[in-house]
Amino acid sequence: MTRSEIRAAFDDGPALVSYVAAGDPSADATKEYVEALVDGGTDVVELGLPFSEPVAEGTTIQNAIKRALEAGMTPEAYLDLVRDLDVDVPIVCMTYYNLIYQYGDEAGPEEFVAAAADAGISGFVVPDLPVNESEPMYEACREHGLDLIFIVAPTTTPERLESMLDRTTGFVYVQGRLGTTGARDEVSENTPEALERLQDANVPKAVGFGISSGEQAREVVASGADGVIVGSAYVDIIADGVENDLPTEEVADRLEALAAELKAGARKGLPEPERK
Amino acid sequence: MTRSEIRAAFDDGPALVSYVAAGDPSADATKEYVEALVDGGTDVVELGLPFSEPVAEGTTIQNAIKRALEAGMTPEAYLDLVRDLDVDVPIVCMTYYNLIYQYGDEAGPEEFVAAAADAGISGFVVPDLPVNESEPMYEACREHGLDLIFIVAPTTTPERLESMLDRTTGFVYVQGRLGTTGARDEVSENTPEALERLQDANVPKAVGFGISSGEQAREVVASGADGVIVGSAYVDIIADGVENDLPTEEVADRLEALAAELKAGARKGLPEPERK
Amino acid sequence: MSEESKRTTGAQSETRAGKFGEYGGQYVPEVLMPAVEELADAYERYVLDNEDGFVDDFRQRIREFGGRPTPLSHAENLSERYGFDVYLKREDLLHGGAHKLNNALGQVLLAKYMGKERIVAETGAGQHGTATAMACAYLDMPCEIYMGRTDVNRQRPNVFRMRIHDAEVNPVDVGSGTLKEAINETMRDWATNVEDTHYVIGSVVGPHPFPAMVRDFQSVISEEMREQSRDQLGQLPEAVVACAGGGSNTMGAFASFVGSARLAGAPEGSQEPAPDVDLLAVEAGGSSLGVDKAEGYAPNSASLSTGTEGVLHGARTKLLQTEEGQIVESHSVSAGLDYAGVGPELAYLVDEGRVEPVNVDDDAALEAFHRLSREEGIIPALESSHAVAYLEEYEGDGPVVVNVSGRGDKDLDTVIEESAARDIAGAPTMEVFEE
Amino acid sequence: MSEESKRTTGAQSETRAGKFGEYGGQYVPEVLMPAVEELADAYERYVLDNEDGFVDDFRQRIREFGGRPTPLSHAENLSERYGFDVYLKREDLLHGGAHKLNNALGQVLLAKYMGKERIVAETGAGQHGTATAMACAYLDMPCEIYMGRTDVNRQRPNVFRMRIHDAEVNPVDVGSGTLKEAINETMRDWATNVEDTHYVIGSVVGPHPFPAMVRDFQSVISEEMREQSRDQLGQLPEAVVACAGGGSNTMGAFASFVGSARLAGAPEGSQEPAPDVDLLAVEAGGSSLGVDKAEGYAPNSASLSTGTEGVLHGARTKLLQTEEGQIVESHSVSAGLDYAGVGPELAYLVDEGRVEPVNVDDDAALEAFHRLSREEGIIPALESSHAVAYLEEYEGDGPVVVNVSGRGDKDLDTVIEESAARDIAGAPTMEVFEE
Ligand SMILES: Cc1ncc(COP(=O)(O)O)c(C=O)c1O
Ligand SMILES: Cc1ncc(COP(=O)(O)O)c(C=O)c1O
Repeated sequence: MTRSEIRAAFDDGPALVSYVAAGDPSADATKEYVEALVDGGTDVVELGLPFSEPVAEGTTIQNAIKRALEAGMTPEAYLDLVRDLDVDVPIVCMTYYNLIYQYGDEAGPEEFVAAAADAGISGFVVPDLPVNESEPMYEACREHGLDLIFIVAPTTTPERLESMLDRTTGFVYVQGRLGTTGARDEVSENTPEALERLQDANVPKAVGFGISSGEQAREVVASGADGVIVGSAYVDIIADGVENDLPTEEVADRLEALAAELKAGARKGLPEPERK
Repeated sequence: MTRSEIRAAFDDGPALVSYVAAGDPSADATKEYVEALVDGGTDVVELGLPFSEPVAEGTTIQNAIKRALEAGMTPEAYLDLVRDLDVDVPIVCMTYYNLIYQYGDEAGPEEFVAAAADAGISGFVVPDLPVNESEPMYEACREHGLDLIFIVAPTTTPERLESMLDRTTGFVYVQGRLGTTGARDEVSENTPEALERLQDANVPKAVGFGISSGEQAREVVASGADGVIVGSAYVDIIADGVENDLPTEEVADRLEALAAELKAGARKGLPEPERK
Repeated sequence: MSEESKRTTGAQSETRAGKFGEYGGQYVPEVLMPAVEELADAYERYVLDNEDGFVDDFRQRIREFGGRPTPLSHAENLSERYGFDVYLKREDLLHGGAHKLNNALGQVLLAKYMGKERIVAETGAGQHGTATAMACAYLDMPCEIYMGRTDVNRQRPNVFRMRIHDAEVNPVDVGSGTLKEAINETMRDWATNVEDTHYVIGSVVGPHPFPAMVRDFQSVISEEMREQSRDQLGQLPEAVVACAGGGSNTMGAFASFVGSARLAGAPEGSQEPAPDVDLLAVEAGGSSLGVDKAEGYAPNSASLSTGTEGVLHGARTKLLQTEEGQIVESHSVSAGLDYAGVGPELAYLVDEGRVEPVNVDDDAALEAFHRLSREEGIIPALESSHAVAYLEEYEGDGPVVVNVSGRGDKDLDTVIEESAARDIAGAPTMEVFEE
Repeated sequence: MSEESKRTTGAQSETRAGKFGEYGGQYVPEVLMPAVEELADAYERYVLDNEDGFVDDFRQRIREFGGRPTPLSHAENLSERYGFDVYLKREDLLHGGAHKLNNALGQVLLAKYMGKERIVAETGAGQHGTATAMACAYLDMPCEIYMGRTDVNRQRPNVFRMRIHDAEVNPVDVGSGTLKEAINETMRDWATNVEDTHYVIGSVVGPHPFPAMVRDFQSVISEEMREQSRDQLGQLPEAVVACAGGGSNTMGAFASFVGSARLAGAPEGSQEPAPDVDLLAVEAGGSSLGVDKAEGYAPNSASLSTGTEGVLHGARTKLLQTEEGQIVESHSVSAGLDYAGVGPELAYLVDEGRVEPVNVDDDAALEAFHRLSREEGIIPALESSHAVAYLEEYEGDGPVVVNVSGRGDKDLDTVIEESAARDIAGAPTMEVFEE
């Protein structure tokens, strides 16, 4: 896929971006889960490559990453899994910079970006790679036609925002609240404001961090978002499956149902005339 | 009795000075023990008035003092005991200065010395009252006709010895070795030397610290002592009695026997012609 | 990464703002970037330019509250043992018992100048947490400390101390429950409360400006070493030896000699490079060197000697990691050295040949703990014992200055236990208790 | 006792050699008298007259090894609380964590100058034993410490420290197994080994010259206080507050103001009497004042406030005793204040009205421990907490200097336990451990 595909995923009304950690609790399970999420209406898959020090994650995803690492997930296995996925939506790799940097024989992002592109990844989200440090990664992505997606935080200054938008392709990841990932019961009050300052940006804006229900998805889209990003809410379901030893299928069904709810909610957020 | 009586106790060949702690393990027992010691040949009784901090004593006598204090021995009870004793040898009070100093309404040694004299005490040994600090005690003793007996240590310098001998009446207490009281198996090598430097003193010289057998008593007298002072060896017998719950009489018999052995040993130490 | 033009910023090793060659940088989530930039600005204004008399205030407080200058003690018995003069820089006498307060006080004070209202910090063994709690009590700042659950349980006295100073202690239950997890969790707190909160990082690690700023607060150590060497030795030392965990006492002991110290108000000439002074960073050799890549475990913490370049906790530096880039669990008998990363400036100085990385193993450190206690009457922290241990291998003529970064009271239980288990030479018996 | 003519010896309170009015003297067994006289002679020659440069040597070592001068810290938060300026003299920062090293280093060094080959000392809580062990390790002297069995068991960390410094620790099994018994036993050792052994007594108690000599070694505290007051306060303090156990930190904090300090080499004028400075000796009020004469027990250690004259451990002084003169067991939550006697010079200065004896009870001391830790970032020793506690009652206008004689790390367990048992205000919860 090319980067236009990530962007294109937003063309068709509000997009649902769904995150799970690769290998949680096994590569096989992840394959089924991702496919279920897509069946439920996911427009972009954000597939986490687990890193031992996930500083941007809340407890839910930390635990997912721990399960994935214990189950033996590695960058190679990740790429195999991506190659193996039978979905027709773009896949974004979410991971931390050190794994990208170490891959291959030479230090630097080049080799992993190439391998990822080859495996079918369409873009990257790297939470510990702010725009200031992104030059080599940006170049590599450009070379391989991948999107490098930046996170815009509530604290991001106008100057920083500008330099991010300069490099943004795919979509802008709008961090809905301070802190780390994790499902919350309510949408942050600041979401409309966060979106407002992006209104001139000519890329889609997806809001993440804390969204867990169709109702929240609706609210976020009503505030002007072009998409919602959901992770911890799915991971909660996976964790529950692990804890209660549920069959993969049952978990997959629940994931699909949640994706469907979220997608429907997101659609409801559109002004009536725009709903499809 | 007058102070000449302590001195007089040495007139009759080598004197046996016997120590026990008053009230160990009861005032009644002490009375019997003292009488037994005198029956065994004791010429001077050194009766300890127990003080809570007996810094000059080894473990044996520390424990005796502890037993006596726990049994309720006090300065008043001590004086009662002295009054009660049915012996015709002089009694020396051995105690620490604080008890002497506190007795009565006014601070200072005067009142206790008066009360002791009244009860029948003939002299004092106060291990923590060196000659430098002895002025008020010395005056009080003089006033009441009591002997203040100083201890000459192996470390005592010639100057100090001189100032002690200036004040000495009764006898000189020759500390046979460094350290504290306590029975030993051998007489200190330094005893002859210690006695030699006292040869010009015109008071009797009694050696203490560590003597426990007739043989040791003989040796000490043979070295030139006019008497032997024994304490811990008796207290060992008393302690054994307490531990094994022996009848007072049996303990008294053993004390008498040890006194007799010591006395006989001491006599053997005299050059043949002087033995009586 | 493409070759970058080296700009001189006045410091010898900071080749451009926030970078030491290719090391350093600011690899943090976007949510923290504005805070990090605000801090970098405050660092330049207050710490480098003494705005509002900040540095004067800091210097006065670290003197009157902290007890600076710490002495430089001639170790007579060790000097005799080795045949060269050994001097000990006595950070063990700093308030709190380690060099940690230099940094904690500096940062909490800076946070106050910046108008921050809340302090968070991570701690491993509890030394940095205690120093931060202490500084917060003194400067009247609310304080929360993150500490792995394992560390909470094995470092109870330090938890007590933090609580007694009225700091909240938040146990971190994930992972192995040690320093790495505590750092991660503190970053998360900071990311959540970034607007009014300052994160007092505990060593010369993390994103710019932390490595430079912590170095500068700690550079009082080498600033004093230079002055005291002049007064007491009549010359600069031949070598300075310091242990390296994250590397804050290390950079503190080296900065003035490297010429990278930039704290305002230093005595004239004391920040000039002194290239003749050898700088030895002693890492924890643990039980053996290397990384068990299969198990993801390193039986040591020797990231300068054996680590590879990577990105951790906000900076590019040398790391103990698997080939894939997962950070491994490090190991040292000394909790304070037990960290898989190291300060980026040290990584750079090692590459440049200015700092020599060496290491001593657990047993050698334990022996040195006993040696210094027995021969010099100073109980060193187990961390500092690594620096002391290196004297056994030192081959120069001296004089050598060893940075005794902290006192070892906190390590007594560990040392007694480990010494008995390993049958360490020179360890005293404890049979006094056998009754 | 007969009236004695008062001879001035240069000191304000030493009315004749070895006597403070009727207090002091040399009430020891004859076997020790020559040693005591030899020591008095050495004291005059080395300490007062700086023979062989002894005092220069001492001053340099206590600076370079011990970390003097200790700072005088302005306690901003407490000053605000009380409405007058509070300054803290930071003996907690001295090597070893308490003022004890001033004396221990002085005496061990003196023993070396005297040609002694072995050191013995008593210890209660272990602070003096640790300081002595430390000084002996540093000065390469064999060292044996006597410590009551009860204290050995409840002060394990200090026993560890002494052993780590290679001192022998001899548990004393008689009596209640605490300080009093340890002193008695050390005297016995000294009496046995008097020829080559020096007894390093731990406070301003014992026979002459100990009270004067220990005071002089400790007088560096008030010597510095005077200089620092001049520099930092611009005036002498209105009052100096110190806790009093045996009274060594107390006399150390008072001596220069009394005018009785005689350590050679003091800055000019610093040993002149300063009669305007109030001197407050804070004793341990324990749970209540007075002596239970029937039980031979005092629920406090307030010998200056409530004791009576008597003779103990070589000197005439104020004591907690029964009417008959038996010494009673004292009590304080603070082990270092738990002693039935007090230095003779303090007894004299109290009678003369120069020093005011006051006391605070266990609870007030515990509260002050928490207050200083929480508000100023300094964990005081429980002993020192008594001095800090007295600020709650102080009625002057300040500035007040409080002598923080030591740090409270050693007391953490006791404080946490006692605070919970007594429900002490301001004590933090420890629920971080509840998992
Ligand atoms: C006494 C002491 N020294 C050294 C260290 C290691 O840290 P750094 O390398 O940052 O000085 C620590 C860390 O806790 C410490 O407590
Ligand atoms: C810290 C501290 N302060 C005070 C004291 C009491 O002793 P002194 O009254 O002799 O200063 C001690 C005794 O152990 C102590 O450790």
